[in-house]
Amino acid sequence: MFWLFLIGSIGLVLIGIFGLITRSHLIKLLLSLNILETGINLTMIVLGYQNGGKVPIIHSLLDLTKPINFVDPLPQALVLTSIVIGLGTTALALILIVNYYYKTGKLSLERSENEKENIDE
Amino acid sequence: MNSIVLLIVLPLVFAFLIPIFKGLGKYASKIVTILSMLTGMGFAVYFFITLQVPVKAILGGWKPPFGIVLVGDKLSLLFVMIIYILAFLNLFFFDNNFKEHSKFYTLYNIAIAGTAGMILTGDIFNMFVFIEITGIALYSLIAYSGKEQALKGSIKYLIIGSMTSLFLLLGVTLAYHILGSLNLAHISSKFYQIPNNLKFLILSLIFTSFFVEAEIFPFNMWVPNAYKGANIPIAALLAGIVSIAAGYLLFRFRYLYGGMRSFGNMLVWFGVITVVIGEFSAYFTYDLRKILAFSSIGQMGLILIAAGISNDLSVYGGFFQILSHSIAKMLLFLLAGFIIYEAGTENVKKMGGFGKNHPYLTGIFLIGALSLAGIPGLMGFWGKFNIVGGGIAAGRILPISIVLLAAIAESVYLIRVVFHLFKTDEGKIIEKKKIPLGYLMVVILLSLTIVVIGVYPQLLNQVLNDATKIIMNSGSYIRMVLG
Amino acid sequence: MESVRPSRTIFGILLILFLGYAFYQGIIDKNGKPLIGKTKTTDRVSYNMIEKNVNRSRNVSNKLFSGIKVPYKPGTKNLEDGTANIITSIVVNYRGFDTLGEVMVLFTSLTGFLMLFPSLKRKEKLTKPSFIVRNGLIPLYLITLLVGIYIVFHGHLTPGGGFAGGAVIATGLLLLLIAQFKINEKLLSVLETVAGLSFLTIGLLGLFIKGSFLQNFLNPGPLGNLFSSGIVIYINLVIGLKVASELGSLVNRFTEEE
Amino acid sequence: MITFGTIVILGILISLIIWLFFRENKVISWILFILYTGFSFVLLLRLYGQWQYYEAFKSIIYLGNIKIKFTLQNNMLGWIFAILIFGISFFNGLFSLGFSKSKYSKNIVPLWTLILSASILILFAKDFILFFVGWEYLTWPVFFIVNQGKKKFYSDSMYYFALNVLGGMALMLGIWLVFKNTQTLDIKTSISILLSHKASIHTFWLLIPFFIAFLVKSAAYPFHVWAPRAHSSAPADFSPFISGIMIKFGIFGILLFIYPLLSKGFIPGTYHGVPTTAYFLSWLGIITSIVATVLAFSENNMKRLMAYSSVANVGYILTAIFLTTPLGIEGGIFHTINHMIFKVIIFITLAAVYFRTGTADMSKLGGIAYKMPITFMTFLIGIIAAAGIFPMNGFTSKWIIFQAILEKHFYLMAVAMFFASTGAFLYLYRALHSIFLGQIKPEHRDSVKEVPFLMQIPMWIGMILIISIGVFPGLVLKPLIPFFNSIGLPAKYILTSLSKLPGSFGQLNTLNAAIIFGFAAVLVTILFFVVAKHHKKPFMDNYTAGEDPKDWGVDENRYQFAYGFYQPFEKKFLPFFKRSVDMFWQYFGFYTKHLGEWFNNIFKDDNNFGYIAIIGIVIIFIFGGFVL
Repeated sequence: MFWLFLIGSIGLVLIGIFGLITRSHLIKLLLSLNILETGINLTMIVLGYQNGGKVPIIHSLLDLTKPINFVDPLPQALVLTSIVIGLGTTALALILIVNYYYKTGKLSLERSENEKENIDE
Repeated sequence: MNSIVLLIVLPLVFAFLIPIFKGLGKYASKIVTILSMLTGMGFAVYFFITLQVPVKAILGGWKPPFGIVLVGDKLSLLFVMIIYILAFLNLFFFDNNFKEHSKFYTLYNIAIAGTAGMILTGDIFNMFVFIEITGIALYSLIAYSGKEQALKGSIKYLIIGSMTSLFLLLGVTLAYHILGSLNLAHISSKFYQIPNNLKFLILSLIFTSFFVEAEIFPFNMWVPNAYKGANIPIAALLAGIVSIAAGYLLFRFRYLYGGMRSFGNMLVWFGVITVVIGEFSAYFTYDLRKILAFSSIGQMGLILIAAGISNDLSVYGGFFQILSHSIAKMLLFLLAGFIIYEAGTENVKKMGGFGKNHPYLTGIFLIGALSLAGIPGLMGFWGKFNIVGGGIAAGRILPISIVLLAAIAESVYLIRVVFHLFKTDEGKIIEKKKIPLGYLMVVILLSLTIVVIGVYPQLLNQVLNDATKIIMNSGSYIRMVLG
Repeated sequence: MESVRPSRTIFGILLILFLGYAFYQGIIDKNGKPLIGKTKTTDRVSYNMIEKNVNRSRNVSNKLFSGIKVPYKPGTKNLEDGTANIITSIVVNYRGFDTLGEVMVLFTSLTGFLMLFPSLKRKEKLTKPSFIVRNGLIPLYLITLLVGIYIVFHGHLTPGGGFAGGAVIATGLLLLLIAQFKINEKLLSVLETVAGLSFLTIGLLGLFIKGSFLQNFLNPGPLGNLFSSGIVIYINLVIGLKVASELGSLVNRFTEEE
Repeated sequence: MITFGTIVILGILISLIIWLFFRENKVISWILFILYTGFSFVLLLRLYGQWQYYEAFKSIIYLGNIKIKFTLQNNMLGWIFAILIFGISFFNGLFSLGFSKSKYSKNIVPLWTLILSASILILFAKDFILFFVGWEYLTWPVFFIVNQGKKKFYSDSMYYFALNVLGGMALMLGIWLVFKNTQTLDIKTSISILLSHKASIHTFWLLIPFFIAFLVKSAAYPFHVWAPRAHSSAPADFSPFISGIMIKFGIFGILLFIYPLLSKGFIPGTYHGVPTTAYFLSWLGIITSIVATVLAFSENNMKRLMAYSSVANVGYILTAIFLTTPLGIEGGIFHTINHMIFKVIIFITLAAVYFRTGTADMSKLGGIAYKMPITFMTFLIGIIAAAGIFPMNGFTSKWIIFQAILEKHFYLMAVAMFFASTGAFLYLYRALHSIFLGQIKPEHRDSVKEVPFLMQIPMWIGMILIISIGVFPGLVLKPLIPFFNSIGLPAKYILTSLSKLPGSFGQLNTLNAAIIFGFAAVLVTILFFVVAKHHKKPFMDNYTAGEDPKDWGVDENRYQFAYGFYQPFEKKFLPFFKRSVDMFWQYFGFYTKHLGEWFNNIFKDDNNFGYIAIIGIVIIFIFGGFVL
């Protein structure tokens, strides 16, 4: 199971990277980034996985007297942080793209033909 | 000394206070920011001066490998102190196009808190969080000017920065998965146990993120756009303050890659490529801001080389380089702000006449430029000189030779800018404008620092030697944090 | 608008194949056996967090850190951290500083968002909501609010916490916006600031009372009780407030009219 | 009294004071400059004989683990250079004080004093760091002096700057290479440690950066391109300094560091008793002088021509020094000093011409000998010295150099050098003819007159020095005897009286020769006045030998010798020499710029950023070696 999950999530990461390489549309770039992020988050969860592990919530105090078989809770806590950071980044990226669109009328960073550097030569 | 956490928390408190006070007046948010930086500076100076032995600030009351710990030694507190001083001085910028905005100052405070956090924290996941805080604040600050270039730079920075910090996260998680800890000291105490290829994977993933902050070549596409488009104080912030934190991280992670020559090689060659590309690009362009941006890239490349070589001399030189670069680059950006404002253009060739209007200011520009070029007697010399020495002592003669060749281009384009400022026979006579007093004081202070430390490097010698020992000797760090 | 170059696609495929291969090469040893997936929770710092004997564990040596297993007596209050949900315990307590950073990230991106929000406002008016929407959404809103508050308050016992609960509450605010109720943005920003400052204040109180930032200065009660985890519940509350007000003001900004 | 520290700090202070307060007032600046140089000269004079004298900085600097205590140590070689530098600068300052009244004058005093204080660091440094500090401060102020803030001089000054920065960087590399091999930054100690090492191939590499640094500074063959450009662009009263003093620092460096290593067999292998490396470098000196001579043939700008002459003389000096025989060193040092004197004098006369006429193009000059007789006299004596003709000082040192070459039986080298010497005579004569003889230009007929007395002082002093050293070479060589003893010059070569030039083929008594020469000169003069029938011609009577001047591309009413004076020579040699090195450096700059453009385009393509970053990550992985 561990390896299946790992391959799946790393696959998501690679798909995200593929998007970042091949696309130039800004929204698509952002989507690729989100896919990449999801992939990384899943990888983190996978790396904290224990075979046959339980949800790390102590239901009764007896849980603590038995040998512990929780999945590792720490990566999950990290993922929580990561998700929130991803949310913030995405919101900011969207507003940057909107600003850029209002400024230039484009949704890609490609330079148009009539646009030229005024100084460099 | 758990109170060093104040260095991170205080600007955050002030950042939250700004929305409350912003209604009180036109300059309320700026005054709050000045207060914030002053208190932060006061605390940083106090902590730095009273520091006898390295201290750790345990957060939440949990012991180091379990909870998060802030580490204040001579090195990190020095850097935090300089960040606060520079951030305070940066508030005296001059830019007539700039309008007040309370949110801008909020973000400024957060960015400073983020860089301080990056430096102080002893926990690699926490470091990731602070990198993100700094990054997000910077994306917004860069885009604030609203210029197309700034937006481009911001978007590029955001996408590359987020991508690489996700890689960093993957690296951190892998390290945690293998070694079971997130504490830098704890990881470095056990890092030797794992095989080389896994070590390298983890380090590569982590360093990609540092490379973005440190403007290393394949990850620095955002730099010219951002420096060209952003407001001058933000460009100064990027060049002067963020680069300090990035450079610091490169050296601090020597605890992990210290013994790996192949990884050091990789860093050296990336640094060489960065230096070459930065310096030659700057040599080509005549846009003042872009010249400074590319020069920044080149200087950061040199710092990466120092980190890759990582022997006594080069680490010492690297710290000198970080400090001298940030001070000199900040000075040059502040001057460039005034020059562009007065000349009304960013083309270096059209700035003739500025030297006639403001000879002393141009002289100060010369000081900054020569310091960047590594002329002796100025602060930049000792950094470059020692990095070259360390590189040769480590037997890396080829990369060092390439860097020195690129340094010729650097000297040429920097002195070219000064020439174009001083030139008298051509170019329109630009109208003389008044220099604000506060701005002048800051500029003089920075240039005096460059000269005084350049002539008396002993002033920094003791503390930088201690810092070098801290970096070279991971054992004492580990004992200090975990013991 | 977008041009996809075929050569770039092929090259991209090669690149990601290479990256995948590199990752694979990074995690295997010389014999081709995987290096990851073998370590157990017991080798990690989280083991002590689950056991809740972080500060009682032996001093950490260079090699090992797993401490002595403290025999745990059920039913006592003698818990380091009375949080039943270990994830919340880690997020808010053991690694509370990260959460502060997380809150700051959210705050930063919202500030940047609001700062950069284009001054151009929407041209066309919003359509008026129908009677059903306007009146039917109110109970729905109340229910959502209740659920959100529940999630916030029970974050240390069941899955959930400040972030999740705050997001649910913000959904409720979104419902209000759909029904075109005006939300006082000033109030939201004040709430946000107050929440942020309270978080820092709780941290600083810990610093001044117990000597460590964000330290639990309240008594952790018996496991499983509502008020059982010291400051965790309050931090959850503050985070919930902050997330709700931030996300609320974020969605509110989109409905602004000329 | 603390000599070196006083000179250095006083120089920096005066530089600052002048820049801050007297930027507009050239007269006060030059007076301060004269006072400074005179004062320093007197201070330095007192140090003769006190070779153990040293000054140490109070503070100690630690770089990494290296402990550095900056020390300035008096030494014979440095002392003689310093005395000449400050003496010459003093007289140069007198000249400049007069020159400052012209509109061509710029206030270059702040930068010049900075250079002078840097020169003290170079000459007396005990460790490499101080040496390097002085070296860099010698480099960059000259950039601003050469271009004077003028756009048209920018590219010329950039040639100077880029090449000299190359030298500086090479020096830095070399210093650390030495450190790596010796673990010390002290110059003398490092030499002795290096000599005690077993020689290997690495040691050769160690010297290359130093060669580059010193050869660039002294404008030797592949790096000579900056010299003519810098000379022609620099203010007329600064060119003497460049030629007379600046390029000698390269020679000083060679004498200081490279000569002790090479002469003691640091690099294995000898050829006729001369280390092989040094032998090839001797030939480099010959090549330098030949190339410079040929290039000087066709030069129209008088300052550039004299700059090429300086390059040629540097070639002689290098040849002499790299023979690594005591006699060669003696000749080299002696020629260095002589060249300092006569080249400064020549450039000062050129500055005087420029002062009155405002042009440096020889084609626009001519016939001003009668208007400026003192200047003409000085120039004449200067070029006679430069051509190495008895009884001027240039002869004496060239005599020793020839002796040194012949002592080693390098006949081909001697022939080549003789060729260069003859060439020098040819182009110097052309300069004399074009500037001072021939027909005066109409616009100069009334405006040009002799320079004021203040500006004549250096010329008189120079004439006296040139002739007296020519007749009594002992004036220079005798005080240097301790130095020659220290390098092991055999007793037979050491001067016993003021006027007996030593040599492997016996001594030449310059005084006797001068007396004979003087008789001959008197005789010829009498004959000239008695026998020669000379008559005055009207101004427009051109002696064009029946040819129309238009065919020569010359102004109708004027015949000029500046163009095509030595056409056969130019046709034979020039195309090859002119193309090769100049083109190389030009293309170097050109391609550097293109490289920059190429890199810049990476940043300009906005679509590529993610793609390139991913490639970067891939490269990181590849570098790690765990993938491929």
